[in-house]
Amino acid sequence: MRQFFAWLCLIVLMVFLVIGGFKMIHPFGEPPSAMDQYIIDNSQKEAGSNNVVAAVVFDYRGFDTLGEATVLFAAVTGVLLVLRAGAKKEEA
Amino acid sequence: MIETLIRNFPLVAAVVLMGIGLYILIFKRNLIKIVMGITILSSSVNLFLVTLGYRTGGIAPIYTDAPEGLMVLPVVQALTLTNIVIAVATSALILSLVIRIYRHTGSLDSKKSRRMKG
Amino acid sequence: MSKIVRTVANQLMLFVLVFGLYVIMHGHVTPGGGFQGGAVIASGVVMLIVAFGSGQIKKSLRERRLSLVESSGALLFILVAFAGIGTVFFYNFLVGSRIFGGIPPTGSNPGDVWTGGVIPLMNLGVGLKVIAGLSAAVLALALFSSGEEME
Amino acid sequence: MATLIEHSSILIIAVPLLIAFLTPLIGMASKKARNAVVIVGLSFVAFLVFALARDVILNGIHTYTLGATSPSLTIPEGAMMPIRIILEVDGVSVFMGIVVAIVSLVAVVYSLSSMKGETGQNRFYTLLLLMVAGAFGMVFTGDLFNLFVFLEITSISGAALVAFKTRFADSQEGGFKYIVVSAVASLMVLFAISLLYAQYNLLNIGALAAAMQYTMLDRIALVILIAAFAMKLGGVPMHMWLSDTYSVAPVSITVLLITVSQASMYALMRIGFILYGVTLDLAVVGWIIIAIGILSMFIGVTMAVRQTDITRLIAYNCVCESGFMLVGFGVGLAVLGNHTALRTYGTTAISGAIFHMINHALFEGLLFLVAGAIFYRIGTRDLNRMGGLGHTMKFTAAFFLLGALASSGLPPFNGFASKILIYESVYQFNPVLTIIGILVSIITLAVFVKAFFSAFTGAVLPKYEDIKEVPKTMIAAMTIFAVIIIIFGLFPGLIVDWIVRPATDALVDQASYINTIMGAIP
Repeated sequence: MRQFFAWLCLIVLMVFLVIGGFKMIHPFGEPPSAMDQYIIDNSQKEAGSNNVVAAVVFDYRGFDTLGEATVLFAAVTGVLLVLRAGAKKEEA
Repeated sequence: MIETLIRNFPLVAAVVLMGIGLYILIFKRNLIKIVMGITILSSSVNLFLVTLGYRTGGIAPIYTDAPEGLMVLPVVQALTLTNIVIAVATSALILSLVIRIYRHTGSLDSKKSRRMKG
Repeated sequence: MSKIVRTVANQLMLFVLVFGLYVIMHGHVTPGGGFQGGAVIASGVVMLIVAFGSGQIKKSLRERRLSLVESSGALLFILVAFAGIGTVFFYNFLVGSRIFGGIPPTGSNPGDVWTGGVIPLMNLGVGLKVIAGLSAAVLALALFSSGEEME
Repeated sequence: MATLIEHSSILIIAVPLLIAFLTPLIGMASKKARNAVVIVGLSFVAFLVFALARDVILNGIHTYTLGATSPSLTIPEGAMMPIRIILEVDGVSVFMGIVVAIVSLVAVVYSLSSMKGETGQNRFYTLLLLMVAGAFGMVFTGDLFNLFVFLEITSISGAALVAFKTRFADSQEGGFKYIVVSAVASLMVLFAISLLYAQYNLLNIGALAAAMQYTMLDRIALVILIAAFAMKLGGVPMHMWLSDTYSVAPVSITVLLITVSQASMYALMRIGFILYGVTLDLAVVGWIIIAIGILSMFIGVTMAVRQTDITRLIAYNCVCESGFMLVGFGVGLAVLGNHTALRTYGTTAISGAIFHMINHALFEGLLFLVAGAIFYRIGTRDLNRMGGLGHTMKFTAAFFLLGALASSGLPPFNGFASKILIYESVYQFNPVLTIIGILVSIITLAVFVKAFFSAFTGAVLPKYEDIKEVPKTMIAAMTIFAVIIIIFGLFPGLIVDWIVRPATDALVDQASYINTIMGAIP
């Protein structure tokens, strides 16, 4: 029963996504690009960077990158926390 | 129909990858396989994102010695970069938890290790 | 691992370091950046762990030092972001100044490292963070699964 | 002061991050200095939150464009849409900010003594600060992808903290479940965001709302977003992870986890009311959310009845209480397009739900802290092995009773104040929902009364005769919650006027949210 339900969900989701992918997303290779074109045109002037992706990563969307660095910091801290020595093993 | 399918091939690939990832997450009980499922799921989202930014015949959005032509969209590439790093971080943390669970229970089967019942 | 592998790994590490630093410091001109270059150098560390064994590497890469480098990288990043707060947080205040202040000509050009404003500094901070962070995580996983403990 | 307020929204997020990066360095030198820095930093942040809240309530929505030449320059010259990440702080955001600020301070104060003697404290505080920064980021950001990044920060640091007690296998499994659920939920969120990006080439919430066409693809994105955030906040079909996680984490972390769930609920509401707004099939979406809410109430309370583990009991009560909020929001969403209904009872329902959010964080937080205090002294969470603790742990017993009564919605506590708002407005929408709500509240009361009697009353068990009251800082942390609960219970009208009403107005006013971003451009 549970298996059947899970399969049903999965298939319905996939069908939806495929229909969405085919019919409604812009044709492959021709995206709407108002925001991105602005960045491509202005990254050299505003951020002084030849690499537009670097300009997006560190200037236009720098806050995301700060978050991303924080995620990595948190994960490394978490790994070292979880695998730390000195925690005595007792059965719960 | 077939023609649209071929035209949108990267989107189909992303959806298929997503299906594989969800299948693993729902039906597999091995903890390492669950980690694999999450990684595949995040790869599918990455593929989907990069696909969205492609322009036919576009070049990489870097002006250093750039040839003539339209550039592909840079924002999705930045988003993908962010998501890749997040996926690395997530899988590192999950793997360390799996190692700990394995040390405690001696098993990677989620049914066996799941002692807590609601 | 055998002596041949260890010697080759030793020699290769130099090139890995040079390439990684190149990728980090040229992030604003060519493909690459802090995350990518950091991952390159961290994979070099993984190579050393495979060649020499995690116990050996632990002696030279102390967890304390790795934490120190990681925190300083993250601090460099956020402090550069804070430095722009005279205008706005994350403002690229170095464009047009003496340090990395060059503005490249619009359109295709050969590329100049001395551009990008705060981007190279942030790349450096992120690079340090990623090197130390990924090395520490991999080392901890390797040590723990081989039965030794970190710290 | 004016500059401080101008930059306050970013400082509230960046200062905890800065301290989090500093904590490992300071902690190497001195533990006391580290604790002092953490507390002072969070107090400073709390001060900024209150200053910002005052400013937002008086002067309207506060925006902050990161990296632009001026904080209020949302759209650069020559562009038609926002390019950079914008923090947009309106009434709901500051309301959630206040919740996070209060709860994080209490969690740190409580941790000072409950974590004493554990290894890895430097990393504990680092991750705690990261989690607080992530929660602030989630509620302040006006950018969808930024929301996703902060969601990931909270879930990764949260999972590591849930697994903090490495000597118990249970906590590792709790952490594992939490991170698997969070990772799947946030990947789904990212997928939905990319669907929206594919159509409009925008990531800003306000700009997206202005451009929203409500096509089929938007509907798919909406379904995925609702499912993902409902999963993250423990709504019923996906609630299985919640009790396993909440019951094994250190309690100060559980209190923060509740806040993070609230932030997910906030994100759900931001998406429902602001991003989609009146373009939605309001009744359908509203009823979906009401259905999740009713199921959560019902299943949460029935599962709570059969628990013998005190923390699991409270965790199921959390599921049940979040059902109340979902019902309130669902009713508000269902009548959003209908002006008379919205004015007569819709806004009241939303106010009740918003007010219940802060009350929920307070009383569930208090209950978890009490459970943690009991565990700290006697080392078990099993209700059957407790008894007579009220004779020695008088404060703890009183706090438990207070939290339990507030949670079951008895006057004169804060739970009553918010639940009555939900009851009376929902009654006008559909009386059956109110009846279910009242029934659930009564069962909740029964559950807590049973738990109270088996833990605190009766003869003192011989093995617990020399149990002492918990340390002073733990009492202090619980007292903060208790005092706020009593104040909110005694003067609900004041609180509703000060912070809840502006939050409600902000939530139903999609136009001003969009106009703040899009500004002069028609």
